[in-house]
Amino acid sequence: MVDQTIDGKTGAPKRTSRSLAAAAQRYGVVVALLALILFNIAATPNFLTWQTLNVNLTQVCAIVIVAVGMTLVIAAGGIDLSVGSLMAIAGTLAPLIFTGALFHLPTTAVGIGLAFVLPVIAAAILGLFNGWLVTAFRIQPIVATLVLFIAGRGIAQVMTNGNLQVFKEPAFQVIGLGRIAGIPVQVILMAIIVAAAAFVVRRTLFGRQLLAVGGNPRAARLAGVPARRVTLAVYGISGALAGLAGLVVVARNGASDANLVGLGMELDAIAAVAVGGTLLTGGRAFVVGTLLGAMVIQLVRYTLLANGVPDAAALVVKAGLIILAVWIQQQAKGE
Amino acid sequence: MTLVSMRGVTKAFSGVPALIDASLEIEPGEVMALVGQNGAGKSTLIKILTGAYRRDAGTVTLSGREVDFASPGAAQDAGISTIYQEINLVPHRTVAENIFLGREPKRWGMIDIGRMNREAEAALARFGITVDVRTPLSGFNAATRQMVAIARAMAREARLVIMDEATSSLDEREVATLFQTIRTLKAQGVGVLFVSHRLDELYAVCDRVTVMRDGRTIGVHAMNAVSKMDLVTAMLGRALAAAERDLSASHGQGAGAPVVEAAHLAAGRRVRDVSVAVREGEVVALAGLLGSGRTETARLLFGADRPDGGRLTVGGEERQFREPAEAIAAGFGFCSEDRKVEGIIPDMSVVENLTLALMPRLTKAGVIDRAAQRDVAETFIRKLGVKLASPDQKIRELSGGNQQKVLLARWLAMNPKLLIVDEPTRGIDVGAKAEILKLIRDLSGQGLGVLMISSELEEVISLASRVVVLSDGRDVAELSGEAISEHGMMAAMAADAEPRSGHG
Amino acid sequence: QEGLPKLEKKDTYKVGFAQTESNNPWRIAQTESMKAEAEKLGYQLVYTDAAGSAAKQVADVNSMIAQGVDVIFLAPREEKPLIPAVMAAKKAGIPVILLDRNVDQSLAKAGEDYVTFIGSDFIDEGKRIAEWLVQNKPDGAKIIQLEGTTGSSPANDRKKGFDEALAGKAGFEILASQSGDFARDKGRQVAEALLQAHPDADVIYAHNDEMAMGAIAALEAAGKVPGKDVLVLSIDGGKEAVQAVVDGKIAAVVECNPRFGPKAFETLARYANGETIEAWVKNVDKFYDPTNAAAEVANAY
Amino acid sequence: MSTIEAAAPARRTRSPQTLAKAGVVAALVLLILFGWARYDNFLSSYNILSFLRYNAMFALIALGMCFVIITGGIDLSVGGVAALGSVVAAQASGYGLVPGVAAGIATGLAAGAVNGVVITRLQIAPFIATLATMLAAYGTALLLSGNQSVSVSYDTAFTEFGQGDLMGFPIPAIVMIVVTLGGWFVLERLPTGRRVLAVGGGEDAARLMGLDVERLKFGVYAASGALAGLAGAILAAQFGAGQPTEGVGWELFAIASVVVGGTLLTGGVGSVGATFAGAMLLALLFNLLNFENGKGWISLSAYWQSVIRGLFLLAFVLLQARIARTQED
Ligand SMILES: Nc1ncnc2c1ncn2[C@@H]1O[C@H](COP(=O)(O)OP(=O)(O)OP(=O)(O)O)[C@@H](O)[C@H]1O
Ligand SMILES: Nc1ncnc2c1ncn2[C@@H]1O[C@H](COP(=O)(O)OP(=O)(O)OP(=O)(O)O)[C@@H](O)[C@H]1O
Ligand SMILES: [Mg+2]
Ligand SMILES: [Mg+2]
Repeated sequence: MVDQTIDGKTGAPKRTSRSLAAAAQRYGVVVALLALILFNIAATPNFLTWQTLNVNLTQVCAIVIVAVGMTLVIAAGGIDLSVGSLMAIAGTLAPLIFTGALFHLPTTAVGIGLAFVLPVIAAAILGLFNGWLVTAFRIQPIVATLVLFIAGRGIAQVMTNGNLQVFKEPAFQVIGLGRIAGIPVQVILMAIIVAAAAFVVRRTLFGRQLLAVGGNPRAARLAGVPARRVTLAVYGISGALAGLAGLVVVARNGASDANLVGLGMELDAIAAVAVGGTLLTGGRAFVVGTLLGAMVIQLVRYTLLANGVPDAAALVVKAGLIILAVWIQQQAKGE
Repeated sequence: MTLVSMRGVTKAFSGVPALIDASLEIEPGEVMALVGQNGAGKSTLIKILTGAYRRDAGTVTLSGREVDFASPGAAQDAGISTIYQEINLVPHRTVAENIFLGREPKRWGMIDIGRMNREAEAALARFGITVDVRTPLSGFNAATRQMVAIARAMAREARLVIMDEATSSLDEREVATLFQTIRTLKAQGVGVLFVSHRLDELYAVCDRVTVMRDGRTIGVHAMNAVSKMDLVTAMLGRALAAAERDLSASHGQGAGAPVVEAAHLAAGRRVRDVSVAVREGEVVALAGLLGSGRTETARLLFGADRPDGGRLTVGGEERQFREPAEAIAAGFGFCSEDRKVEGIIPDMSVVENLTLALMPRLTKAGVIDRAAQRDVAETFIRKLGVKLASPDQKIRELSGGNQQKVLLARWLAMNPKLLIVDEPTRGIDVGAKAEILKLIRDLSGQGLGVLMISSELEEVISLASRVVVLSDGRDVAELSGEAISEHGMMAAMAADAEPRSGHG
Repeated sequence: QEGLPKLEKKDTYKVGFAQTESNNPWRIAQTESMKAEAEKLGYQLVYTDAAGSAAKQVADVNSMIAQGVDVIFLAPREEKPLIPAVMAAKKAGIPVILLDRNVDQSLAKAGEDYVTFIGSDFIDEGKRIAEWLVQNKPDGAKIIQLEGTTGSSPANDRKKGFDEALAGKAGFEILASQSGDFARDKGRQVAEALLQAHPDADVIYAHNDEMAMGAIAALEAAGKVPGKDVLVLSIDGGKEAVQAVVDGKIAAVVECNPRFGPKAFETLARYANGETIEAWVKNVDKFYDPTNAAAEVANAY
Repeated sequence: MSTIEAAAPARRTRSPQTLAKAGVVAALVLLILFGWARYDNFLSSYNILSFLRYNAMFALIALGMCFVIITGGIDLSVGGVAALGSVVAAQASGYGLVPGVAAGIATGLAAGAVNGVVITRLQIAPFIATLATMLAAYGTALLLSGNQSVSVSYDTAFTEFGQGDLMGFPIPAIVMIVVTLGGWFVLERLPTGRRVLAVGGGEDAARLMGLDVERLKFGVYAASGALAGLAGAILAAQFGAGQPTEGVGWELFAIASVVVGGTLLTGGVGSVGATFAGAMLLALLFNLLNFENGKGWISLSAYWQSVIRGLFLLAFVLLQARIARTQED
């Protein structure tokens, strides 16, 4: 039979085929990751240690957190170039808040609390601004987010006149340096975000709607999907996650540099999304793939560093590996 | 010599066979019909012939020479001109460019724009269409775009012209013009492959018919030697049940309370003044010529576009829908005429597409109830006889007609109060069409209000209890009862200038 | 000084300052210093920022020429690509004073094409830190080098001076040398990876303070004690770094003072007075190590 | 035979693109007038000529980007390719002007061809493919140059290509004008141009209409690469050095120019003239900011400049969106 009509008697629904397909999608990036790990075990000195894992996990956190938001934006048919600048804004705001430079603080604890919340909210609002440009004026996402890509970092720099803020505030730096049961807080944060986003995409109405908007916005709207609201929300989430990543980065360094926090992050995040198997054309999202994609990129960077590949050559190798990883990923999908 | 001969053609999509040992033969100067249920493999066979898909096995010969086209371009160069099922043109480019893309008239290597426009105008004039060929195609409606695609195919010297459901968005006048052209081609010795689900058309223009079922070619008949009934039976593999055949049952009485009343709707240049009401249990048809504003009226009712003026009363309350979501919440459903652009989410599965509008009702605290979702999907897949490999298949892998069924199911699953259907049976095979029309009638019998737009008068006659005729964005007549006849409607549509009949 | 445009003596000048970039504390301090000095003297400062592009810096200088400034302070991003800017100013009759980096001497000469170069010697900075290391760790060292932005001249020169001074010295081995982009976060990440691959390293040499601070964070995260297990060496000598020397976290740092304002404007005044300016107005850079850091920390920029 | 009257635009309206084009030109004129009124020497021949000399590179890159974006793609590699082109051109400059420039163009062409192959053969999204090429181009440039600027040869006429004049007009500006006119001709008058537009309007449709989509796409990436290589040669000649670290952010400048010129990033429409005007507009903004800094006693910091540039872009795309919107109704 060419086609089969599923009816109650003959056609038991193939429940597994979807998760199998999903597994196959991820297969490519897993292959790439395993190959890298094997290569490192053979070639890189002292690779198989907990500290290596620790170093790589903590270094990949910020990219993953941003890339999860980017995955959602891309799945909804957009792209967000402003993430790096939003990181800078959040990262600049936080120390301004807990040092009391911005407004008077009743107690330090309040300051710390606000320093976690307000910058993320600010970044989320700027993300919503991106979404507003995209939905209300139908400005294309690359251009809409280019505005904050350019102006956002300027805003962060203006806030401190470009100056570095150095601080030592253990209660705040928990987010970058703390550990719970020996696991770095930022890694836990990353795991929670990935798990939550994966759940949202696969199991919730919002996830379904964002994929519909990314797959065919006109059809989605006619099917009653609140396309504008979904798009707004997605950019807001991306902004908030970028803000959070900004906090992690400055906390980790005990210093906030509006000029550099998140610089180039948009490209790293987009690359992670692509290596993870999410098409840049929208309509599909593989959150776990993004996690693995970011790890591939991180591990490539680590491998090149640890093996003393000169920076210039490393750029060439990295370029080749990104193409290779995306290609493997597509082959695995059978496309 | 035989013009085209395809033998033993086999094709599978990721393991699922779409064609199994299919064959097709066309003689020069012959109009060959290709029929089969939705998903039988007609479009796939055509795409293999034109090099859009590569076959897994089989031979194709053109005028006796074996060919294997690597791309549609290669087939075109070999003299095969094709109108694909989903209109494939470039919306941002002008009409003239669309007609001549790939073989623009040149002078000294440059495009001769003046000549291109003149020739494009002439090519369209053959079909009685006068448009400004310098404007982008995207401004035109489906029917005009279809005519542009036809003009494109005809404007090129060809040995073989393929028309995959080229008539599905045309009304009778344009179809008649098209047939005229086909006869001219035939006289010139050009072969024509003609796919259509409207069987009457086949008898009007075709010489022979090839019947496909489930990916196989199951028979070739001379057109005048096979009865409609036999053809249907061959396609479906069974006889059409009496109830399905009988579409001329009594018109519903439309006794219920009004579901929606629109008064003096206006929007832009397309809708100037339209009043229409639908009551519970009533099927109202919007009739009119191409571009008369039917689709636009439907979109206004559904909140897909904003009206400039007029009133909308829903369940006795005046409403203004800003978004389709609000209309849906009020119990409306709308099945668009353009399934590719406004219907399917191509990369989503059939289940997800089918339940998209219903989804908010299938969630608890934002989390999807997957069992309920699957139940709904399976129920409707069964009810409408959607042919597919698995409900988790991507909808874009389904044949056109089966996609249409899934989209109808999307709205039927909502259990709406008012269903607006724009060309609901476009591209649907006879068996399924009968099922769908019957379903609509049954549902209206249970109190559903239906507003339907159809270019097939037969459908309108068999279903509608009232017909509102539009012309140039105004309602110019309302017919009911005995007045709903082919003759009555044609007369009302043609007589734009006549004073409006007393209503609204 | 033949061929050099003259500078008239006036009460106030319209002065151009073509900055390279403003994305690091050092540059920001330099700009601040120039602005403050101009304000103090009541001069009008036309400030441009080339955002790290040598080409844009030339265009910036051209727009200054178009605006008719009296004199141009140029902090050239690179040695060769800024030559056209120097020549264009000369042709327009505007004297140019170079700050902190020089231009290629085979193509343009101080005293001929531009007034003078004020600044330190990046190669010398690398050399001084290497010499300190050889003196204080005579038994040799296993070194990780955190380079500045690949292709930038301070990175190239600080590496060159350091590598050359150590060449041939027995026991001194550079295990790894990678770019940390002059940035704290990147420096930390690179140091983390390199320390993992080379646990035997006992010296980290960073091309600027920011990366040195990143390296200290990496060491602490890896459970090592900076100053004890691993010596950290740096260049720039900002306050944070000198304080780190006091705290024992940085072993030694060469100063590279960004406060060019006073000396730059003083040179301008001398030139306007008709004095002959030497080809290289050398900045005297301090050297901080545990012996003097505590005393000097208050003076660090 | 019955005649069906146009079922669409009855009155011949000007398309949104035409209006956007008019918008960008109007904005350009306004900015120039503003500069003329506010600043001394703004319209001095010195400023105009050095402005054109410097911005020729950006106009060339924006032109290549325009073609790429018309096909619905994007080319992030232009900055890196220009840097690489400048290094190679500088290294070849000892053989003379023509070999130097040719080497730069050929290098860019090769990089563009790599983009084209990766995108059409490996089916990798342009964003990712060209991102990788950007990294690789910078890496190669650094490797070839030993991490340093490469001096051009002053023994040959090579530097004339960037620093010379022809009848008192900067040579890079002449190159820019000639190439832009050529681009306009290809897009508007040659079948190839129309086909490129068709590919952007709908790839599947274009393929079914018999166009060789792969070849056209390959062509635009190769062309974009070649133009970036040419810009690199100008860079080397104008500043006397091949610069492996130059070009950062050029791709965004080019994309913004194309967009300000009213081209949709989704492909299918685009105008060479408007792109050129867009590039000039954005470049003018930098020039104006430099003049503004010369006005006040307290200069605008670089940070405020980026905020202002962002706001300007915002204002402009909002204006374009408004134009597009009013046209729809
Ligand atoms: N790209 C594809 N991927 C997977 N399956 C496909 C693809 N294209 C077609 N099919 C499958 O091949 C079968 C034949 O489809 P085809 O489009 O040829 O049918 P058709 O006879 O033209 O039907 P219709 O009358 O509805 O147009 C269908 O089962 C369809 O699901
Ligand atoms: N301003 C517009 N720009 C682009 N497309 C439009 C515009 N207005 C209407 N359309 C499209 O043109 C088509 C014609 O719609 P209209 O309601 O005028 O005709 P109709 O009577 O439904 O004709 P048809 O038989 O072709 O469906 C619709 O598909 C509509 O979406
Ligand atoms: Mg079909
Ligand atoms: Mg219609």
